[in-house]
Amino acid sequence: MGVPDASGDLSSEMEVDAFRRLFPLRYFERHLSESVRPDARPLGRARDTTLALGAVASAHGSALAKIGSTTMLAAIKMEVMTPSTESPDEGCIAIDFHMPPICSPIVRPGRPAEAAPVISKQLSDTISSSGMINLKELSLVSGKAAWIAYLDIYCLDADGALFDAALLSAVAAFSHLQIPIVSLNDDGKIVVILEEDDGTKLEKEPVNREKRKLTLSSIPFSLTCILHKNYILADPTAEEESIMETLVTVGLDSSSRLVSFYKPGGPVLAYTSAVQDCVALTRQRVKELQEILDEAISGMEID
Amino acid sequence: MDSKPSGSPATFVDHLVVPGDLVVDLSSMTNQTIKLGGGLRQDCDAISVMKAGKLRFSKPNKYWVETSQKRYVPCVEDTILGIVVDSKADNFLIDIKGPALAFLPVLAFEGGTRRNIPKFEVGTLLYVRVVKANPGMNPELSCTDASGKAAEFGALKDGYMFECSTGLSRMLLSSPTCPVLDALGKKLSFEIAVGLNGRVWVNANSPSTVIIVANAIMNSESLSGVQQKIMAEKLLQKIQVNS
Amino acid sequence: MEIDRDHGRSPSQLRPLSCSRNVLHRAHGSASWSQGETKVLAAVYGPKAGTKKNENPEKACIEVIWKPKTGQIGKLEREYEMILKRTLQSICILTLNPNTTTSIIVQVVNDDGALLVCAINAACAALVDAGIPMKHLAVAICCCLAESGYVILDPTKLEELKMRGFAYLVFPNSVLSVLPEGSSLVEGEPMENGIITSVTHGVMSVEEYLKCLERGRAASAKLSDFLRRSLQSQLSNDSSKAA
Amino acid sequence: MASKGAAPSTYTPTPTKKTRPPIFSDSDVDWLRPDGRGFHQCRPAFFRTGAVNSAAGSAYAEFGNTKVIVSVFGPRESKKAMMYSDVGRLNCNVSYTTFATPVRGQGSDNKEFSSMLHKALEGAIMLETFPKTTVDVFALVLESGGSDLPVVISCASLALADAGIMMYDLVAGVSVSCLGRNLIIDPILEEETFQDGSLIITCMPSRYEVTQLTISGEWSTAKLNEAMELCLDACSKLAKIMRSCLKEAASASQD
Amino acid sequence: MVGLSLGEKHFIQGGIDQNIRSDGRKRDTYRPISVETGVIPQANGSARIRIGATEVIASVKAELGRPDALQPDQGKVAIFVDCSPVAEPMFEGRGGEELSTELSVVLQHCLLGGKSGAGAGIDLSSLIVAEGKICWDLYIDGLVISSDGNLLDALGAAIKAALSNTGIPRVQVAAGALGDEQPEVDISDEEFLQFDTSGVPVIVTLTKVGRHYIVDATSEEESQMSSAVSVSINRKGHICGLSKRGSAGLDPSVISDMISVARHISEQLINKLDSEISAAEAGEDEM
Repeated sequence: MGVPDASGDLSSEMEVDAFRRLFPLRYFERHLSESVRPDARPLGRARDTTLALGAVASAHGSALAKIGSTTMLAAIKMEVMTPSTESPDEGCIAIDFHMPPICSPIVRPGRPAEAAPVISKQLSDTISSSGMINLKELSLVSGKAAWIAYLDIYCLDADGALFDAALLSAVAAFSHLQIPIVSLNDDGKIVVILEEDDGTKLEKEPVNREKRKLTLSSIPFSLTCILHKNYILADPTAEEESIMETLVTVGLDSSSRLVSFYKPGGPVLAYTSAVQDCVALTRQRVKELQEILDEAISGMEID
Repeated sequence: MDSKPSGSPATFVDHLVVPGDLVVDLSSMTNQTIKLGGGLRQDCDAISVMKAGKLRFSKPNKYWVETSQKRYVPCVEDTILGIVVDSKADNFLIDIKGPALAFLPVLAFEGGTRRNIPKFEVGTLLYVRVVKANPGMNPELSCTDASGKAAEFGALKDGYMFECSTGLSRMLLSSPTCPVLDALGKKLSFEIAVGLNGRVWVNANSPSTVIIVANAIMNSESLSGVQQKIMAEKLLQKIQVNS
Repeated sequence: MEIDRDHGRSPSQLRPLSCSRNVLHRAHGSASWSQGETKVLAAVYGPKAGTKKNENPEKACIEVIWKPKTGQIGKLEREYEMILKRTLQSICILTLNPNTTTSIIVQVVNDDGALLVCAINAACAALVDAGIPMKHLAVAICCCLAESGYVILDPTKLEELKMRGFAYLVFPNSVLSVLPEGSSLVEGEPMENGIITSVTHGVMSVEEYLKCLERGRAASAKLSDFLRRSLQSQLSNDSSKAA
Repeated sequence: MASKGAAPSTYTPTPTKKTRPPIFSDSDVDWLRPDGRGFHQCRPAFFRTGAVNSAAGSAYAEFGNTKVIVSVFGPRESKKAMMYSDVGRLNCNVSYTTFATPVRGQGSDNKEFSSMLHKALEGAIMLETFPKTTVDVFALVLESGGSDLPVVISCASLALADAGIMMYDLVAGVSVSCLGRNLIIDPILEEETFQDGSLIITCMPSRYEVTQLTISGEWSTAKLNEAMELCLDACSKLAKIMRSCLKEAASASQD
Repeated sequence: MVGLSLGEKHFIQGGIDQNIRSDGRKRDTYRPISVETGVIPQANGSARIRIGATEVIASVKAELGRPDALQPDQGKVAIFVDCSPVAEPMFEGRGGEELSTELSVVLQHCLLGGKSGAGAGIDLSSLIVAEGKICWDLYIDGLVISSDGNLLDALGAAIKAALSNTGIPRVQVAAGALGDEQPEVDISDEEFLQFDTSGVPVIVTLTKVGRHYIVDATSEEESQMSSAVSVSINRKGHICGLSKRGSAGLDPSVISDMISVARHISEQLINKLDSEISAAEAGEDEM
């Protein structure tokens, strides 16, 4: 173990940037021992988070979420499908998470990022387990037609805690979702009723006049933490994620139920106390995120 | 099992261990240097196992885990059988069943100079010694012993080579001579070269002898000493009946 | 409230386990693992030279390929691959063979519930068989929450359909140690098994999760006993001959 | 959840009444553009550099509903095993999000635009300043609102400047659509669908050099000259906006 | 690619400066052009064009399809170009893909007009069989067999020749189909309709080497170019498409100048091509 000692001797003479690059772990541990992180955050604090609803005009619901510099753009497009015979009065949600080459130097065109399908899967698992959306609300004509909500999330800037930001943008896009008013035409196809036609003579009765917004019960939020020795670092940046490899993502819904406890391996074992600490940090964070979401929604209503 | 003083690992010696087992506690051992062989690692004060196998101890202070695998991880001073896959200006590239090809410098032969570089066809089987095995580098081989003599190293002509586990090849090399070779050697005359990397080469005057020996060795892969003896004797009886 | 299970199983009773190593001839290490009707075959190839792009060449690289029983791999299988890869990375010692790649191929033979944990157990046994250096073994267990909040372990496919929450947990094997009881404190905490990997589906309260954790931890001791025994029984075949 | 296996065929419900295409007959000169602009009036342009932190340089551009992000990576090692070259390589890629177009698309790469972007930028970059290496320019069209390619090109040149890649000049791109007798600048998606011809110019305004010119549809000489004049004029105005955006970013970072 | 020594480069550039090129041509003369039609019997129309050592084949295949919902009164045309590895070893595998896409895109721009279909060389409304229901889909495929520069002009000419060689079967639509139903059709195998190809433009590429620009550059000359402008011009002298290649920027006034030169040259080229095509057609009929 000669290296850390050697670096310790060198650190006094080395420039900070060089030290950071050569001995990244040592650099971080120095900060951690002072209970601060290189970006001046305390260990348990998440980065500044902003949320903007309605970022994409061509979508039925959309949101732009930023946690630090991690940026996610989520948009929902509603399409009509024939429901399956097992659940004739349920719609469906299809979630896809994309990491286009613009988001990170690691992703190149034609070679999709390894993480993207995994995050897609986690998102649909989390959203379905939380029961946030009642799929029955997406039904139009039982057995004949139902909405399929295509939710596409694009990572515009990847700087750690991708899942947290993606989940935030996804739930925000759902709370912004405005379902178009539609009716059934003679051919059995669903057609949109234009807004300006509303009030004047309608050829057909709309099938979903009352169902323009989804009622979202128990919205899930998540927080990713790094476990390193005895430290717990909330909301890591990409640099932190690459240096300290043990990640724990805790998902809680607004009624504090656990929707996900995700720890894929990592050199550090999670003991019960660490599990409880992570959950406690997430509880706090869920409150913050709920406020941010409420604020964004009320901001929309004023407009 | 002989019990040893001082909270020692005696309890585990000659027992089967699996990765993660802590077998030696250094804090309870005072003023004693110990030597660690393959399959063990030091983690602060604890010596833990990283490969499944039997923990061995050799006086005064050597510990190692005896394992058996299909892949070979090169280790300095091992004698192995390698196959030439390519020859470059300075080195032959040798396949040794390891993660990387090994280099055999063209001068690593007895009295080797630039003028008498040996010519090996691709596919030649060589009996060689590992001289360097550092992580992150290709291992280096030599066809001489430590004093620069050719000893028995070099190309193996004719005969038959087959692969087995590294555990079996180590057993074949153990002393006293292992039961199967002992039994075979009493009745048949043959040449054998065993590489620690799980390769065995056999040669004899008649092809049938080669086949008998090779089969007997391959069959002993998962047999105990006594079973080996019985198996070898049965095989030998068969040919004697036939001839 | 009790839950009726097939064959009169108690809630924390595991299905019959079986494990056999070295089932494939060509693979460098292999194992088949079954829990009741769920059966997974794992094969290990490597270490081979070189790492893939975007991987750290100063460490060994682990690659997991998931082969479903039928059809092509989708998002679910990609997630399984990622979980397996991360889990195995954390139990293997990656610094020992830098710039090498070890491939683990996981073939689902039959899925009757608790597939992911069965695959993790199979992969772990196969790594041992291949002699890949490991920090410790890992045992995986699937805990389920019934509507009533009752925890059952190791569900079948039929039982999975009735459950509202799942926790897939991976623990290190219980440490067999020479250290005296109680002295093994890890940074002030009593030695309890920490979680290597945790994946949950469905909703549960935090207390329920902790309950799962506790039950899983208790069962993991049984599992690691079984794993040790099955590894040892097969090892003893190999090694006893030398004795 | 997400339907597995045989995906059900889905469709986007369309309005009941077919909105007939606005017919711009030759005689009718008085129609209005859907967004109320004059024929020769561009949409307000908004640029911001440094949109993506993890990239060497990046820019975001918004022209009406057209929203584009461009990231620049490098100069970095060439991933394609290429022969030695004493000049750098420029690698461009343009892709669309699935929700960029009114009908949900595949969000795939646009090869045509990628090669056009490459051709438009190539002449402006001092490739000899980074031999043996590659500069990657990746564009993502977040929302397509017409004139996508010129916006991508302008945004990309800004991102290159943000990344500190040496260039002779910024590249500004503007397109003109020909609808009947009229020339309209900076067309929106709806206008592009019914256009009879289009002309895209990308140029380096301070050097007054055209780096790329693409024309489709039938044009008489007079009209062509008029369209080119119009575009070049708009390019130089656009370049002023781009320049001020860069200056703002530079002065902000100095503070 | 072409490997040239410094001396050869100077020789080529010097020749162009003095209006005498290495094969003896002036800056504005084409190499000899030969046209052969009906080279692929299975296609509805085909032609082979040789310009010097450059050789390309174009074929036209017509299939019945459904018109686009946005343009119910028009047929569809698709142009694809493939670069055969026969022409250059570099085109092996995916090597020619980039060039193929580029050529396809430029040809689509030059021949198919604007999005509304206006200014297209081929009258798209003549492809309609039943409005909104059935139309002809034309698949035009170009194949580069031998490449010695000026591929675009050659491909443009080959497509023009192939189109004039194309016969499309006459189609009878059975009456009585209602609503969404697809009407039944009867395809005649005797009566063929010929295309009116007088509106199909030709492509003239002006390659700028040094201070001058030349037509019909060989690949050696192309390796010395700073930029090239391909203009597609129809018989009326209208520009139907334009695309620029090469990294160097051009002054707008130079571009205007190049366009007017191209227009002048296109007149000669169209006449030359028309006579070659009709000669080839006549030759084919005799056989």
